[in-house]
This record gives sequence, structure tokens and C-alpha cells, in this order.
Amino acid sequence: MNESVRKWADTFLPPAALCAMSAAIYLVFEYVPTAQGEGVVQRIFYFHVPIATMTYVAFGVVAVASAMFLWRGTLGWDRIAHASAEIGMLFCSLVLITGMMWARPRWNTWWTWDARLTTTLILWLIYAGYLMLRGSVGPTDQGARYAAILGIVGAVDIPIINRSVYWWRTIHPAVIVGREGTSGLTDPRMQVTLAVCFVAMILLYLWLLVVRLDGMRLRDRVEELRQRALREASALGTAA
Amino acid sequence: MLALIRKDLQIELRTKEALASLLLLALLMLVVLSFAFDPTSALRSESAPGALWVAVTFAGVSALNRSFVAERENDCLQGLLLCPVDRGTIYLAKTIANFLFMMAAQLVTVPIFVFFFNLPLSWGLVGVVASLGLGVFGLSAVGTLFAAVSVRTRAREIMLPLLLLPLIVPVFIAGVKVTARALADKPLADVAHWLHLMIGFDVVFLVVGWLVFEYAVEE
Amino acid sequence: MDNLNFLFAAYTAVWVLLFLYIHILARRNRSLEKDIEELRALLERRARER
Amino acid sequence: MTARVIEARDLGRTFAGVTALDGVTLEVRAGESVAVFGPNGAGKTTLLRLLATLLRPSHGTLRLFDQSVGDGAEARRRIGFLSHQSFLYPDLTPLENLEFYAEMYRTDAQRAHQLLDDVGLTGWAHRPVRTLSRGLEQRAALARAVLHDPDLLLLDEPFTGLDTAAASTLMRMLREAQARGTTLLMTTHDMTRGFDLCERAVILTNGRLVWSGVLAETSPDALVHLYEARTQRGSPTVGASAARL
Repeated sequence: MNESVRKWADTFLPPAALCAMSAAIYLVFEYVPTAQGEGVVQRIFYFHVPIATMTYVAFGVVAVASAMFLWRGTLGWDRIAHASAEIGMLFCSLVLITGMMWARPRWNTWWTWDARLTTTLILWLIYAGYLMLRGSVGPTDQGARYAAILGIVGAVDIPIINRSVYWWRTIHPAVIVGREGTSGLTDPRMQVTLAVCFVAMILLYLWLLVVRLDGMRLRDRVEELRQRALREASALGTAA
Repeated sequence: MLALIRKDLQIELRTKEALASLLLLALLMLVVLSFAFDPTSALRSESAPGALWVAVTFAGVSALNRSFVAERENDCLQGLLLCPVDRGTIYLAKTIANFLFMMAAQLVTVPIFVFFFNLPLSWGLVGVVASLGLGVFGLSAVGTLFAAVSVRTRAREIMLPLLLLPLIVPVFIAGVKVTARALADKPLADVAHWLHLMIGFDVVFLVVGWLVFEYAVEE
Repeated sequence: MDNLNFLFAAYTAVWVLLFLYIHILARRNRSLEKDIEELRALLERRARER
Repeated sequence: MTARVIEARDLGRTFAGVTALDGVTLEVRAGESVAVFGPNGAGKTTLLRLLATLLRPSHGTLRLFDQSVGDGAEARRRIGFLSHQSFLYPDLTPLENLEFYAEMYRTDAQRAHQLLDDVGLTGWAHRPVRTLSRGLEQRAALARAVLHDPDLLLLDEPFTGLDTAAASTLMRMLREAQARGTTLLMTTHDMTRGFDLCERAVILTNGRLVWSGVLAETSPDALVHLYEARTQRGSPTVGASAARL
């Protein structure tokens, strides 16, 4: 990311994301009509679905950035992968929480082993492991490479997991599972609301990404200065 | 590559450590799971495949954990990397060696499993072994890669299962399904899609592992 | 309607987690900036003493 | 005729932003022996591992045996590496270890027996490496390093932890290798041994080459003096130009 893009992102993204989020909240609670026969909890869906989509996008970014890092060896890609994984985890948690809040009144249960739910849970576990791995090796070249390997393997695994979990549940139809209420989206106001929520989540993701990357850059700078201070201190020490 | 596999087997035969602990652990898991699932109940044919796969998976993870510990002593992995062979070849050899260990352990585990769960001896067991072969190979393909990674992390004993278990969920589910089918002595044609899934998983992750292994062992 | 609770709970959870995350990030970035300032001051002081 | 065995240009390596090796330029011709002196953390080991293609350089270029390195497999066939770690499987015997490595290098396994005699391990060949003393293990490691008769021998602190008998065996083997025309590059703390074995030396500090010269043109005392002067200067300002060979 070059300097001008960053500056632009720093000034533009926070207010844009906040405005979009406020607009989304307003639309969800005031503007949009409740879908027929769905009850008021159906409104959760306007945040739930865009966040879920952005979770996949975030983990997709992790995979691409990881592959680029292994290929080119540029630390910048590694930073993007790390930041995106963290935000993906945040979003993934939110998907699970909002999903449960919806499932409880709707299906009368907090959790069902529905294919999508299960895939999301496994996704959460994989990337929890990813962040653990990062924490365990520390910010070294090795840690970056290990994380990149997991970032790629995890992404390759997602479709396979999804397939297997889907078969697992459909062959064993123990719990009756309703699909999320996509059928109710005939009203144009609903479509507008969903679109705004999508935009809001995309902006939010980008904003968080920029903030996290800024943090990493600052940490690098601190490390660099610390090294310099240390070198000079040892130089002074031997001269004295 | 044959030399590499032979070397791993040679070390194993010398120490018998991994194989013994692998066997013992699988056995223990089966015993403990028998308590949990009550193998005398009529439901045993439902719970038996799950018990077998839990035992295989956890014993396998601990065997994988050990597979790079031997390479760490005296920095042997460095010596290996100094040899004029491709890193991908080292990965393939390690994967096959790990696969062979785990399968060797199955030769003992499966009969004991049959006795413990009081299962009929039938041709269905061939299907069980086939599903174990495919599943264990997938476990070995992903596991070898991450064993190389986790061996250099802090708390490596816990790191490997943490990373590995969510990744092998497809193999686990498929293995349980095929095993159940085979134990019921029904034709495997009905679970062909699961077999395909396992084969696909094995191939995909063997290729991915072969491609990225060099990054896992590089300093 | 009782279901309203779940709706509010869901959105509250979203906001709380988001703000928590942003708060942690901002605090970490601020402390890093402070570190940079301190180190820079240290290096400058040393350079002057030289 | 004098082929360039090592040709490093501006070779550097950073680990997570910390520079371990900072632009080293070094040329070694076939048959030369070069000692690398330097304090701990100067980047000696990093340099050796880069040359052994165990590490990839962050910047700069490396050519070995007048060829670009590529994936390294070709170059590795002609490189022997001896470090203070033995690279031997503790549960196998020295003979089994050597036979395994002989297969990996695709050389004659018969050499293994011969070599074990050469390094004085006759009678120990059939005990697991784990049961050997440090000196004996290092002898076996030496046999491993020269098993495939390498053209370039990289030695990382080879004398550390060796008893006198093992050290003199090592000296003898290295002399023989030199006589066969093997190129040597070794890192060491031990200036006298370096003087004994090598005709050229370089001094490495803070990841930079700060001095390089022909040992015949200087004396051990002068070199020690020089070493102390160079390595204690914190900022390697003199280094850059002096490092050119």
C-alpha cells in the first residue's frame, strides 16, 4: 500500500464507515418493513448476511495474501494476511452470535447442526488456530511462513468441509432446518436496506484493516528504533 | 525417497517408541470410548464407527507429533535439507512413512475393535480397512505438513491437534460414514460420494503439502 | 413482543464487540506512538551529547 | 582454471526485520581456505547457512561453482557442511547414519566403512550415536560431512567442544581435504587454528565484512590486535570499502 492511498484511506474510511453503519441501523430499525410471517427478529438478517459474506471475503484475503507472501516474500502481504485473519475472526464470531440470536426465537434452539452453522463453527476453529499459531511463534519470518501455510490450507479446505458437512446433515435429517429468509426480499425497501448493510460492512472491514495495518507499521517502527537505540548504547558502552 | 522412508522405519524398529505408544493410545481410547458408548447395547453398530475414528484420529495426531521430534535431535532435519534432494520429496517420504506407521497400528487396533464392540466378522471389515486407508492417508498428508510446523512452536503437543482437527473434519465424517456402511455389510456403492470425497481430500492436500513444505522447514 | 429482546441482543452484541475491538486497536496504536516518541527523544538526546 | 567456488555479491539476510547479514561480498576460488572470524552474533552462522543454501538471501546474489544457485539441489551435491550439531540420528549407529546419507547423496556406501576407520571410529560403528561421547559423535559428523567427497567444505565452529585427540584428527582430515583440492570456509573463534589451516581470513561484525586479507602478510598478534580494533567499533563505517576483496 503506498503513501497516498493510505492517507486517503485514513481520512476517508472512518467517517464513511460510521455514516454507512448509522444509515444501516436506521434502515434496519425504522425504514424496512418486517417480512411477512417472519417476526421482528428477521431484521437481524440484514446484518447477519453481510457480516457472513465479509467473513468469507476476509478469509479469502488471508489465503491470497498468504500465497503472495510465500511467492514474493514481501512482509507487507504477511501483514495483510494477519490483519485480515483477525478481522475475519471478529466477523465470524459476530455471525455465530447473531445467528444464535435469530435461531433461538425462530427454531426454538440456540444451536443446530445445520450445514452452514457447522461450517462456520469449523471455520472459526481453524482461524482461532491460525491466530494461536501466530501468537505461539511470535512475529518472526518463521511464524509468518507457518501462518501462510495454514492460511492457504484452510482456504483450500473450506469447500471440502462445506461439502462434507452438507452431506452429513442432509443424509441424516434429524433436525428440520429452514433456510434463512431470503424468500421475503420482494419489497424494494428490503433490497435497499440489505444493499446499504453490505456497503457498510465492506467499509467497516476496510477501515478495520487499515487501522490494524497502521498498528503493525507502528510496531515495526518501534522495533526499528529500539534496535537502533540498542546498537548505539552498546557502541557507547565499548567506547567508554 | 525410498532411502528416506527406510530410514524412518529403521529408526522406528530400533526404538519401537512411536509404534508402541500409538498402539497403546489407540487401545486406551477404544476402552474409554467403550465406557462412554456402552458396546453391549443394541446401538453399538451406531457408535462403533465413531469410536474407531476418534481412537484412530487421536492416536494418529500423537504419532504425527513425534514424527519430527526425531528430526530435531542433533538438528537432523538440517542434515536432511543439506542433501541434494527436493524438499517436496522429503515431504512425500515423511507422509508415506507416517501413513505406514498408522496403518501398521491399525492391523492391531481393528481386530481389538471388533472384539470389544462384539462385531460380526465379515467381508465388511475389508471396507473398514479401505476407509481407514484413505482416511489415514489424508490425516498423514495434512498432519505431516503441520507436524513440521508445530514442532517449532511453543507447546507443540497441543498446537498440532489444535491446527489439525478442524482441518480433517471432512475425512473424519467420511470415514465414520463409510465405516458404518461397511460394518452393516451393505454395498459401498451407496457411499461412493464419501469415498470420492476422501480421495479428493488426499490428492488435494498431498499436492498442497508437496508445494508448500519447503516453507515449513526453512529457517 | 418477546422476540424484540433477541433483536436488540444481536445488535448490541455486534456493536459491543466492534467497539471493543476498535478500542483495543486504538489503545495499542496510541501506546506504540508513545513508544516511538520516547525512543526518538532518546536517540536525539544521545546524538546531541555525542 | 581457478574456478570461483563462491561468488557472493551484496549478500544479505534479515530475520523479521532484524538484519543478521548486511551486504557481504565475498569471492572464494577453488582450493582456497578462508577463515571467518567474528564475535558471537556477527552473522557467521547465517553466512554459512546462506552459502549452504539452507537459507535464502533477502537480497544480493549468490553463485556457487560458477553457476547460479537455483533450487540449490545441484550445489548441495558438491557441498559438505560440518557444524557443532552432528546431524546424526541418535537412535541409529554411525554406520547406519552414513549408509543413509550415502544413499541420499547417491555415493558409494562402501566409503562409509573406510571413512569410519579414517576418523578413528573403528569399533564404535555399531553402537547408537546416542551412546557416543561428544568427541566420537563429532568424528562421525566429520565422516558424514566428507562422505560424498565435496568440493566445498563449510565448517561452523568445528573445534567447539572437541577433546585434543578429536581436534587433531579433524585437523589432519582437513589438511588431507585441502591436499585433494577441496575448498574450505570455516568460522571459528580460535585464531591459532584459523591461522594454521587457512591462507585467507575475513572478519565479520554486525553482519558486515570489516576486514579481509591474506594471513601470510600478517601475524597472529597483529590479527588479534586488528580483530579487537575492528569488532569493538560499534558502527561499521570503515567496513563498507574495506570489505571489498
